[in-house]
Amino acid sequence: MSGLSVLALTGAGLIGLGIYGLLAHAQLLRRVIGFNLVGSGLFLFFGAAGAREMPVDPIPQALIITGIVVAFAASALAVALITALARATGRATLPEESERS
Amino acid sequence: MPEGLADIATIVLTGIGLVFFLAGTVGLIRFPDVFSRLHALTKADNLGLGFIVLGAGFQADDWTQLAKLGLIWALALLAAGTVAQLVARAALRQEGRE
Amino acid sequence: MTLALDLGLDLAFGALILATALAAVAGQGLFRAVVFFITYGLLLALVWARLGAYDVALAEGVIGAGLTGVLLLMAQGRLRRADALADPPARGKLAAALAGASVTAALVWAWFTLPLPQRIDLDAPMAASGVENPVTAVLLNFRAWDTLLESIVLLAALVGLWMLARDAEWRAPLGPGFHARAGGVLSVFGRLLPPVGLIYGVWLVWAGADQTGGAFQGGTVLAAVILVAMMAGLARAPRVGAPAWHAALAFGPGVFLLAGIAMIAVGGGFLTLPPEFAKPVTVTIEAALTLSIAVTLALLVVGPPEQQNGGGT
Amino acid sequence: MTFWLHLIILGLLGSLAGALWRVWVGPAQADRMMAAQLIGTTGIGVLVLLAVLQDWAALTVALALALLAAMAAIGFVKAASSDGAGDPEECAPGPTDARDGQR
Repeated sequence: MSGLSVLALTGAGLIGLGIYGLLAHAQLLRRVIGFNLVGSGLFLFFGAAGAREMPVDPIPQALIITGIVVAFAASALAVALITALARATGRATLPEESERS
Repeated sequence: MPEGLADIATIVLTGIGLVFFLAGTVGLIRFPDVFSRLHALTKADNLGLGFIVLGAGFQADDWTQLAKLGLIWALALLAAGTVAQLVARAALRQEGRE
Repeated sequence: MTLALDLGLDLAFGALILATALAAVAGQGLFRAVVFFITYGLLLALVWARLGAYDVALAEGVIGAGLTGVLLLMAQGRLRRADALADPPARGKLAAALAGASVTAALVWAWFTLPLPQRIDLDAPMAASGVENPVTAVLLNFRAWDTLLESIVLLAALVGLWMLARDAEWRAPLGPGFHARAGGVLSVFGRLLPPVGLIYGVWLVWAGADQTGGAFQGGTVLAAVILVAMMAGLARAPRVGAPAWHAALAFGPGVFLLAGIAMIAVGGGFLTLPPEFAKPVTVTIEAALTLSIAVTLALLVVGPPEQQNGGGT
Repeated sequence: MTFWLHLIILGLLGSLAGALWRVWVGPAQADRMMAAQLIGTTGIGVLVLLAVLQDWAALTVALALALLAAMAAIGFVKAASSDGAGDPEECAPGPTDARDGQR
């Protein structure tokens, strides 16, 4: 197994961890973290695929850079929504199943 | 400087740098309270980075690389000093609140 | 021997990254999760450098470890002040773990079985792109549509964020109204850092035509510099509607669009750069885009307009 | 030489793992933050060595990280101050501190 495979599999593992965090947590800020783990794991998987031949393929690199910036903008918007929710209702968690109308 | 000597300098200096980093981490793990941990760490890791940067400098091919290395260390020192001061104060004010 | 060590290094990086990600996902407590996520961003930058993707490492380091860190830490502080720090234990763990594990398993299968896609040969188009850094050529020339639309998406995210302001606070300055003790450590740091950061950010854009760097990488560094200056109380956060700031936000996408249209006039077609104009046009768009990216990202971290309750000295 | 640099990088990563343990156990927020700071400095060291080992372009990344090494910690002290925008050095008891005491 090559070092590149190690990093690609790391990326795959990060996506799994991110999905777990996204689904299991009720606290919304932790869901943002999960979302970011999924995104960066995907980038790593993609980037490792582009690094199988040297020099590293610039097309994935360019797409990943724009992806990182867009993921950040999405996170900033999500965080602003969460803080607005917290200011309005005093909570930053999703309602429990039983509380939903 | 002959190749061999530069390599020896790099090996020795990066080795010393690693020792400082390890010492800083041991301090971070073993010291009993927040403020002594802060103290252990800011000194150790900056000296460590200094030696690593010096060691890398012996392998540099031109002056711009040396200049970048120097700048990296200077910026890291500035950041560490600022952070140590600010976080210590924040910790002082937070005590009892958490 | 060295080959084994090479693999060892990759294994160590992979293990550390997975450990920090696991710690950020599992475990109780928001603050700890946030700090782990910051270290995760830093480690990821190291991995990108390890892969030889230095442009990505630069963007990930600045955004992952710097900007996202500030964003999440400040959000944690805001939730604390709104008494909304409650972090209920994870629920439906088994189903969530199964979902995550199955996606991971599918990707592992894909990595080892799917064929290597044909690599696009960039040697010939690179000669006509006018720049030496292939990442810059892809961003601003070969895939200029993507980049143009992305700069507009960034702007849309910022406008969406501003829309979350309360009516009564609409006229207030953006963000929590940073302040710092005059002559204190933070103020001094805020004075020392921006000049260096400014030079470095501009150099990244300039050098980005031929080596590591470019509009996005330089823009993220400059965003961080603006943010440090604001947090140190050196620069005031603007209000929504401040003309100079609006101009800075629209400058990049605007110049990009105009340059794209101008290319039709010189015979290239929208956003299609003829080789003889490629270099100057690329550098012009990059410079304009850098300014807009820097301001947009900084304001995204600062947040919507907010009434400051006291302490605004 | 390459052999030695690999060893040093592995050593630095080991030291980094130790700091991660402190992020996990805390107990104070300042503990976690300082450990993250140490991780940042260690990461810069790793990048400097990767520059020697692989390509000097890694120095550009190390420089960016050094430039922004203090950002997260500044965000932390801002968030930890009573109004979320302050500076821990402003110790004169102002209106914000009084409000803080009431909680």
